[in-house]
This record gives sequence, structure tokens and C-alpha cells, in this order.
Amino acid sequence: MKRELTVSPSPIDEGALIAARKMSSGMGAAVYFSGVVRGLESNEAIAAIDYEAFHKMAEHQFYLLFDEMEKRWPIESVRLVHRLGKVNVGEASLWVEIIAPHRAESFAACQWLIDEMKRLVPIWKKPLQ
Amino acid sequence: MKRELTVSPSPIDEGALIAARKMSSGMGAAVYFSGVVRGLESNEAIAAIDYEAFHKMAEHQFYLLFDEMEKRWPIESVRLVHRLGKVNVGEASLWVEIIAPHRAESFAACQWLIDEMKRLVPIWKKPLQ
Amino acid sequence: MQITVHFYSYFKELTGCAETSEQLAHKSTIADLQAQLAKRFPKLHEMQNSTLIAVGVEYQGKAYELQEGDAVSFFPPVQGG
Amino acid sequence: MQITVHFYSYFKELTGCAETSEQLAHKSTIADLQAQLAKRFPKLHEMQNSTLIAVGVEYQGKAYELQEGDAVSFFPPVQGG
Repeated sequence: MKRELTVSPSPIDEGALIAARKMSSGMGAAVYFSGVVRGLESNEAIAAIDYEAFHKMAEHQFYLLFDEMEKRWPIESVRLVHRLGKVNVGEASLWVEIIAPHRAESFAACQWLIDEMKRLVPIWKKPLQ
Repeated sequence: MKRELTVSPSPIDEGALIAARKMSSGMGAAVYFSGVVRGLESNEAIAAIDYEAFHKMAEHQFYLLFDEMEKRWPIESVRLVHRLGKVNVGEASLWVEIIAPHRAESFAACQWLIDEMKRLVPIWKKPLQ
Repeated sequence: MQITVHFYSYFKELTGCAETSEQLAHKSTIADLQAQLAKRFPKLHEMQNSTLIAVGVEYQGKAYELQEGDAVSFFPPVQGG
Repeated sequence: MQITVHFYSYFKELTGCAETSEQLAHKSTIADLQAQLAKRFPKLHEMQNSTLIAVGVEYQGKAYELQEGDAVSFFPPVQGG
């Protein structure tokens, strides 16, 4: 399974990421999730979220999740980008791509990966007014 | 709920579709599914799939599904593109975008919509060697 | 009354045509239409358990009562995506 | 032995620091380290039921036996995405 992980303050260029997609001819499904900063956090209007990470551990925990995902589903490739620092309302803080032979496993793996990330990857957010 | 439906022989330009994304500030989740023609169909190597539709009924059935989806989940917008005619291996035949406040409903709605499409929307495929 | 009948996907191969028209008695149902088509298109008849039927752009069941000018479509299970 | 301790997210506000170091007896566990920190950082102690703990880049439980030079991190529930 190919892995590509980026945890960085750079904006996420979804168009460029899509343009760089590689799928072998046995693959029929690509699922994407873009998590975008909302204008409300706990019912209060915010302008941005500041993301902090324990960077080295975050990357390590993402790779552990990729290892586990590979055992569970026949995924050809995962690409994941998580922004750090200030991310304005309307901008993506998370982007995930899963490429698999069929739709069911691509959706299952993508949802599982995000659920596990929210449980295990040391990243925190602070709303900015 | 905004709806945008394209059932046509034109190639799907995912980059342009992503670039045209519109999300209000209450929306936190965008899910995408790209269904790509695989090089194997029923274990036989193929070069392309020819998609045929009962075009007017296909569009009508898609809109009925959008109506039902809107009742079930708080979706802000759905965009769906289905190609017709010859689609080569490695090209997308289906592209779906669901925009919603949160991740869970965006994934649920996207999977439901594709399941229902495969049950109800009159489109058929013929493998081409 | 006259009914237009359309075939899609490999049902066109089974019947050898994409479109035909049938004369039916007043108050005929889809089941009546199917019985009449079965004689002309035995290969279509063999597929009846996996046949989907629409009138215009809506799915309908066998008991649906047809009206003059209805366009009825017969097709195999759909395969979009 | 000497242990480096890191705090993340609002645990830095609770303790007033991002990093500190502690002297511990040989064979001390994470629980021992927590007990020692509780005196200096009572607000951190209050959060102990929702505290996640790592040694290096791996999660560890309270029974984990620390070694000279270990870097221990304390942080609240994670919130990526």
C-alpha cells in the first residue's frame, strides 16, 4: 500500500492533489474527504482554528494507522494531508484520499482512518475569534 | 439543498469541479466519490465500458433520489456527474460530491445515494474489449 | 389503444428492436402487455423475473392500468456507476 | 534518573510550561511520575482521568516503567480533523 502523509502549515491544494492521482488499472474507487473549518465552534462564531501537533508522534501514529488499515482492507494507496497552525473558516484542515478496487472498502477505510485519527493522533485545535 | 446533475458523454474534469466548490460557513465536510473504469470486468480484461442510459428517466430518478436524500440528511449541496458512451479504463465514469455540516452525514448520504443509483437509475454498461 | 414500447440495454438484442408499438384493449394492464409481447419476443419473456418496467419516467408494477399513448419501457437490472 | 516531561495543548496553560524535567528513583513508573507532578501542578492532577500519556512517540499506560532519558508527554484528548 502506497502512503503519502503531509502534516504541515501549508494550505491544501486539492486540485493539485487530484491532478497527481495515481491508480493502477485494477482500481475502481477513489474516495475523498475534505474537512473544512466551520464558522461556528461550540455555537460561537470563530474566524479560524489554530492546530497544534506533537508533530513527530502525530506522524508516527498516522503511519501505525496506515499499517493497520492495510491489514484490514485491500487499499492500493492512501494520501493524507493535515494542516497545522492557523486555518481560516472555509479552508480545509484535513484531506484524505483512499484508492481501492471497490467502493465499499474505500468508504469503510476512509471513515475508519478518520475515526482512529480523532482518537489517537496528537493534534489539537484552539478556536480563534 | 442545491443540486447539480450532469449525465453526459463529456469527460469528468475533477479538478475543475473541485475548484468550483461552494460551501457556506456552516459546512464542515465535503465527501467525494470517483468511480473509475477498471481493467477487469467479470475477470476479463477490457479496454473500456460503454454506458447507455434511458436519459430522461435517469435524470428524473436522480432528482427523486436527491429529494429523498434531502429528507434524510441535512445536506447543503449535491453534485453528481455520470458519463455516458465509451469510458476508457482509468477514466472516471461517476463523480459525486456531498457537502454537509459534519462528516457522518456526508459519508452516509454519499453511500446511500450511490447504492440507490445502482438500484434505480436506468444506466447500463457494456464492456468493450 | 396504442402503446409505445421501448427496450434498453441487452433487451434490444433479445427483441431485435429498440422500439415497437402494440394495440391493446381498453383498461389493459402492464401484465396484459407483457403477455402479448411474450408471443412475439420469447427471449424477453424468459427474462421476466429480472425485468424492470417504467411508464414514462416512473417505475410501475404489473397491475398498472395503461392509457392511450403511454410509453412503456422494459429493461434489465440497472448498472450505473 | 532524569526524565523529560512535555505538555501539549491546554495542559501547557494548566502547568504554565511546555517542558520540564523530573528526578525519579530507578524503576519508577508513569504513575510515580504523575504522583510527583501532582504536587507541582495541581491543575494537571485534576485532569488525570482525561490525560493521554506517551513515552517517545508511543502511548503508554500508568504501569510503564520509565528509563533514564525517557521523554514523557502529557496531553488532553486529541482533536485532529
